[in-house]
Amino acid sequence: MAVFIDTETRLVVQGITGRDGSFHTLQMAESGTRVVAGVTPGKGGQVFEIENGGRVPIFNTVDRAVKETGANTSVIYVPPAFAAGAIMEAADAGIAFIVAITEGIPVLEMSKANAFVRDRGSRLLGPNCPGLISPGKAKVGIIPAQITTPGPVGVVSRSGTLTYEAVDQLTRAGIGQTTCIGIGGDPIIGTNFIDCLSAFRDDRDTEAIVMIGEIGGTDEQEAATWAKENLGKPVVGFIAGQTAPPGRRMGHAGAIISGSSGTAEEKIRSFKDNGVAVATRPVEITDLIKESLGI
Amino acid sequence: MAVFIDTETRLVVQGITGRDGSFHTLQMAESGTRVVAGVTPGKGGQVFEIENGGRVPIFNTVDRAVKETGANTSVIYVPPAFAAGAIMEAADAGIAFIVAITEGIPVLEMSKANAFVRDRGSRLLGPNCPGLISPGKAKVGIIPAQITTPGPVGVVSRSGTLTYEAVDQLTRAGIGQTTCIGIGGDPIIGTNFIDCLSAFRDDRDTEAIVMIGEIGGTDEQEAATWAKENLGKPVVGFIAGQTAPPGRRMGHAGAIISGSSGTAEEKIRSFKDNGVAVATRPVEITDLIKESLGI
Amino acid sequence: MAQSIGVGGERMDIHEYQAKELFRAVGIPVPAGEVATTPDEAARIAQELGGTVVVKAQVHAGGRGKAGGVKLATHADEAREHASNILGMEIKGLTVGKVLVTAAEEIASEAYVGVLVDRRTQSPVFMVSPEGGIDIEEVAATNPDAILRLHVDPRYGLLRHQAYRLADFLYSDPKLAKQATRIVTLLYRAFTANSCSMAEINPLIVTADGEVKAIDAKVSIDDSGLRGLPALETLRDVGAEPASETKAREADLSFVKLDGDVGCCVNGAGLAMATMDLVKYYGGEPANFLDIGGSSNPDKVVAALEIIASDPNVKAILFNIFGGITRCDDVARGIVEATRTTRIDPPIVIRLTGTNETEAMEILNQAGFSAFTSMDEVVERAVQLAAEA
Amino acid sequence: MAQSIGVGGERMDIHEYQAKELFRAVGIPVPAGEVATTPDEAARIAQELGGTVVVKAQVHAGGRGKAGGVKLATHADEAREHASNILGMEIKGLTVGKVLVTAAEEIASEAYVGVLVDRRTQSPVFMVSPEGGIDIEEVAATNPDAILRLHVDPRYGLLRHQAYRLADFLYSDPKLAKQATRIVTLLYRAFTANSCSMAEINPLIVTADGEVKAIDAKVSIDDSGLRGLPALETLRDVGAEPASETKAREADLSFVKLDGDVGCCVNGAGLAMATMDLVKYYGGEPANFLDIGGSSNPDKVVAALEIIASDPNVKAILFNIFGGITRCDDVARGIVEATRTTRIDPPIVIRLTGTNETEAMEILNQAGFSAFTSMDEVVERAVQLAAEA
Repeated sequence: MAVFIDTETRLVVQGITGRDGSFHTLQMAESGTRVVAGVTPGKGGQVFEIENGGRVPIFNTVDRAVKETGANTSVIYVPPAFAAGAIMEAADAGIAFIVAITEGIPVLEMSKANAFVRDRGSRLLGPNCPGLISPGKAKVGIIPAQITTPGPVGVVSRSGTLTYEAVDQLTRAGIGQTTCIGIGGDPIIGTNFIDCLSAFRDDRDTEAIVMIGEIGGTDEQEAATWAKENLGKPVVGFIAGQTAPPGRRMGHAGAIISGSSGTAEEKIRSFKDNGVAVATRPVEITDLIKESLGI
Repeated sequence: MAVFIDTETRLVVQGITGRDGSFHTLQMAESGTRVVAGVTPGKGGQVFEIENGGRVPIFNTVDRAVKETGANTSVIYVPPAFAAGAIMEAADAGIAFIVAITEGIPVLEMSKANAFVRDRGSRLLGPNCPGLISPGKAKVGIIPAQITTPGPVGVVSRSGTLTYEAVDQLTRAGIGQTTCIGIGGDPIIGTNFIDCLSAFRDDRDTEAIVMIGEIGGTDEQEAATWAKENLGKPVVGFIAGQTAPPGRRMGHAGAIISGSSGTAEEKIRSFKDNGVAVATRPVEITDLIKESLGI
Repeated sequence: MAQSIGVGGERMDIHEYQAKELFRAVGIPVPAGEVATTPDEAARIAQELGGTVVVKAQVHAGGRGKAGGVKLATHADEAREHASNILGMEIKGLTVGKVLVTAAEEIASEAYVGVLVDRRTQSPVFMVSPEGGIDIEEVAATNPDAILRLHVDPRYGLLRHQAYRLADFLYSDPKLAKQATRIVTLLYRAFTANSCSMAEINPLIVTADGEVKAIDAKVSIDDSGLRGLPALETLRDVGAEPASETKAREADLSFVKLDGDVGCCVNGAGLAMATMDLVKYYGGEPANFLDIGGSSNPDKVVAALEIIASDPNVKAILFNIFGGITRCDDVARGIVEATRTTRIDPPIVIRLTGTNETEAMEILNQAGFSAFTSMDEVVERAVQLAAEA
Repeated sequence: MAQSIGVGGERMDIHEYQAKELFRAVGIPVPAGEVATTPDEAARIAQELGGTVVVKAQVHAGGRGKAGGVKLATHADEAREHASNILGMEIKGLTVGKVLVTAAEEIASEAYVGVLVDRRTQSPVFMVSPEGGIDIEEVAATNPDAILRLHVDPRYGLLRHQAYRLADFLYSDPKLAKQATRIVTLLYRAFTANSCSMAEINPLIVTADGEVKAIDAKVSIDDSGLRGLPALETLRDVGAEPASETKAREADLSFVKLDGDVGCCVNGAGLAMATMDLVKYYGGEPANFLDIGGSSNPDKVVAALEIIASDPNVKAILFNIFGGITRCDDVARGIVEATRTTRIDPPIVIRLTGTNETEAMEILNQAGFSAFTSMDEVVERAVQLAAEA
């Protein structure tokens, strides 16, 4: 098993003819994902060719893509000015799971788009996230498949490359993953840590979880509290940004300490108070996971 | 028992210092309703005196009224330009049941206000309705209490005076009512026939139901279909507007035949097809109710 | 059950030329044109526009073309001639007082775009069809797949992808779809800004050089929304409605003129309809719908009686009042006052019951009226009086 | 858990006088005034305004008053004098380049009104308090009941009753509440129209004659929203930020200058923070946060190296690249190119792993660099080099 995406995933790529969209469509198809449709307004009727000879039909609208191909998952590679609209279009077309890679969507637009997604009963991952991968089953987004391998660990993170770092180490140590999820670095995102922990709890193949947070907000603290009460599986945590100054944005729009709130210390303390094993350095994550798996 | 309002009702009157609001506040209090607060912006701190020596505190906002008095029900007598806002204010303050008497709220404003009420989990009755009365328990709105009496019949209607006509006849025939509800004559209303039938179904004191409809829309037809499948209690129906021409509004904003849809014939046919006993004249309602009650 | 889409609410229809002004104000492309009330004016406008023009009757009725109310003119004199034929013409009982003279367009294709408030979903709904220029209800009946319906969530308004989806349904050419996306978006803006209950472009055309334009426009405005938009009230064409309805609106009465001979004056819309139905039940024909509302103001009763009595068809007048908030004695006083100040020829029969019924009966008896307490009795009596007259 | 309200997102702070311009544009009453960059200009403005004026330092820092950056002047000469003292002054490390000269108001009372985007509820949240003129976080800590928080549902915007509720919390006098309702409504309009992440009036005053006015204004704009609002980009005060940050923004790099001596160049924000933390772990101090992003563009690597090397504090530079989308060979080429065209004094240590790692190693070896594959190793080495320098 895996969470959010697996072999049942039927993917539509929004922005398939763009630079990023076309590159990653090839990568996703290569990782075994069933890419069933692409969307680019005005290019409906064209075809996107993938390497194994597959031909992905392109539609003007997600609505048509869903009706023609039965797509149930969407990934968004459109420019930030159109990305909130693309998210709403996907939700409106009945897409159940939407992954927004785009960085730089205005926060007030996301506030509205996220409300729309909830009203339509869809789930959004991201924006400003690397997507997710269920190794050997499906990949949606941009996580390099070659650093992953199937196995018993669920990974969830606000970061991209820091996640790759952790996953790469796990894989090199022979420890595979059920699903690796990047929830995104923006202050307003669709799927948070608790959502992912909850999905991992219900996934019988996930035996332990890596949770990688960073400064800004209270998502990690709430997740830790939730985990203590509800999870019943071991969690190894890491927080980036112990040396970040307050009031400055550390790359991610959401990685900012406001006043005295959202510091790494606060989050680490919450992890410890709630039974999450804390790695001081990224390299310790693998050791702690081994311990928690008893290997 | 009764539906929507009873002795637990704690009423706040929005627009209590207006001409209609003050008059009907006295009437409602006289009918035994617990009027716990009034709202008029800018008049917070004043007191509205009711006849038995009671003093109803006035607040600037519904929010304050709820916090200070525990009001759970609201009735709106404010002018149409402010009525949609008043409905949203009540829902935002956590009022569970909102009755809007005001006529003439723009339909696009109601479309939004109704969505807001649903989002907040409240129930709206009306607008452009006479309200409701649970005889001997509580009255919210403008239905004359003296024509009602407690008993086993639930009454629901899109009309005001036509309802009084029917209720008066029932009362004169010695047949009392659990609750008499006017759902309102506008095209967009908060509580429809099915909502009321469903409440009457769950009310163990209601043994038979009078449903008074009129031309326009499909609410009666849907209610009849629903009743056949779900109600399990006898219904007597009446439809006004058999002689109304198409395309003209008959007083109520919602009483209009669009194209060939929403005619009295269509509704009467639907009643008959679904086991609703149809009264040809208002005076027949009482006879048919007697039959259905076996008296 | 068929999915029925109903326009909700009382509404004010406005003329094509007025609707086009609202469209122009938000930026929807419409052909150049002006309205004329005389043949000379029409000729001047045609002259100024140059080229071929269309002269179109401005009435609140469909089927103007079939009735001869829409004509092409290749020069100003021809426009004058057409205007002189069309002005004064009767279309579906309505007299044409104005013509719209617009530049003629070469039409490559015709589509339909409309938006109205749907009472079932309580939200605005768009209907678009690439089959334009004809009645959309006909398309709905004969070729429902040629119509796309799209509900607008009032919390979000019309979203960009939704406007594009509508446009994409109309045109496969991306250039046309782009123009249509903009027009649909602007139509929704005009719809909400003017508190419309319906706004329609039929046909939306593609010109010979690939421009998308609104050729005909139809707009109804939600009467309840007019309060906040006083500028729109000036668009009301009082000449296009019966004088009695204008007078009723001014007196704040709900009134609809009908063809029968039994005048009806009732408090409450539902009771008024039920009273009309009962007139029919007893073999008569109602002359009108009239709801005096919940107020007890005797002036309203006076105005109501005058309006009903001014209809030469009316042979008998019946009052049916259920006093709740309305006080029966107030209504009685109004009747007495009206019959004292104005000569009312048809016989009046009255049913009053409810609040202050006894006082009302006394007032009426003193003035020589007798009154009933049962609705069936009063209606039966009124029908009988009308038949005897 | 305490209810923490966080401003989300990267943002651009603008000056008080600019914020007041945005407020004025939507109709919020602010005192008359103009900005000056010289003492003479300040004197001219004071002359034109007449009466007593306030001369206020325009810097992106709080506590201007305490620092002597806000002064009253009763005539133009005094305004000149104050301006000459304040211009060039340092407040919290920032040099004052502009002063705002505004008419002084007689203040009867001070309140606080602010709105920002709350990440927990994913919606704008208003905070208002009748205790204005002081730091709202202080009020929150000492007298939380004096603050009303109100979340705005983004689907509906700020509704009339909500604006009134906020105003009613501030003022019991209905006349003042009415003015405040309007101001709160307009503030929300300015907030959304300018894609703000924060907008604050502190204090909102009542004047001696009962007028409600915004005396001080603070606005941060969501950088992501600037794209659609190019007019706002001109409000950015490049002089108010370190030159290295301006250069980084122009090169589309995420960069924050810090006080340490180990320069860091990393791909990815999380990895960049983790790298800084590791520098600290091994006993060093990071000189900066720098994320080159997901691109493999060698130009960005060149710009990054130049920005880091231009900091005189930097004693060693470390690269930490995890190649996923970013290709290691591209980064390697960028490093080689930068060191070829620019003289980079501090020693450079490099860790590269992932996509095209082997090719990258080859490129670096040929250019005389050695490279690590472990993050811990490279950081430990960089700290050691900085300590030795």
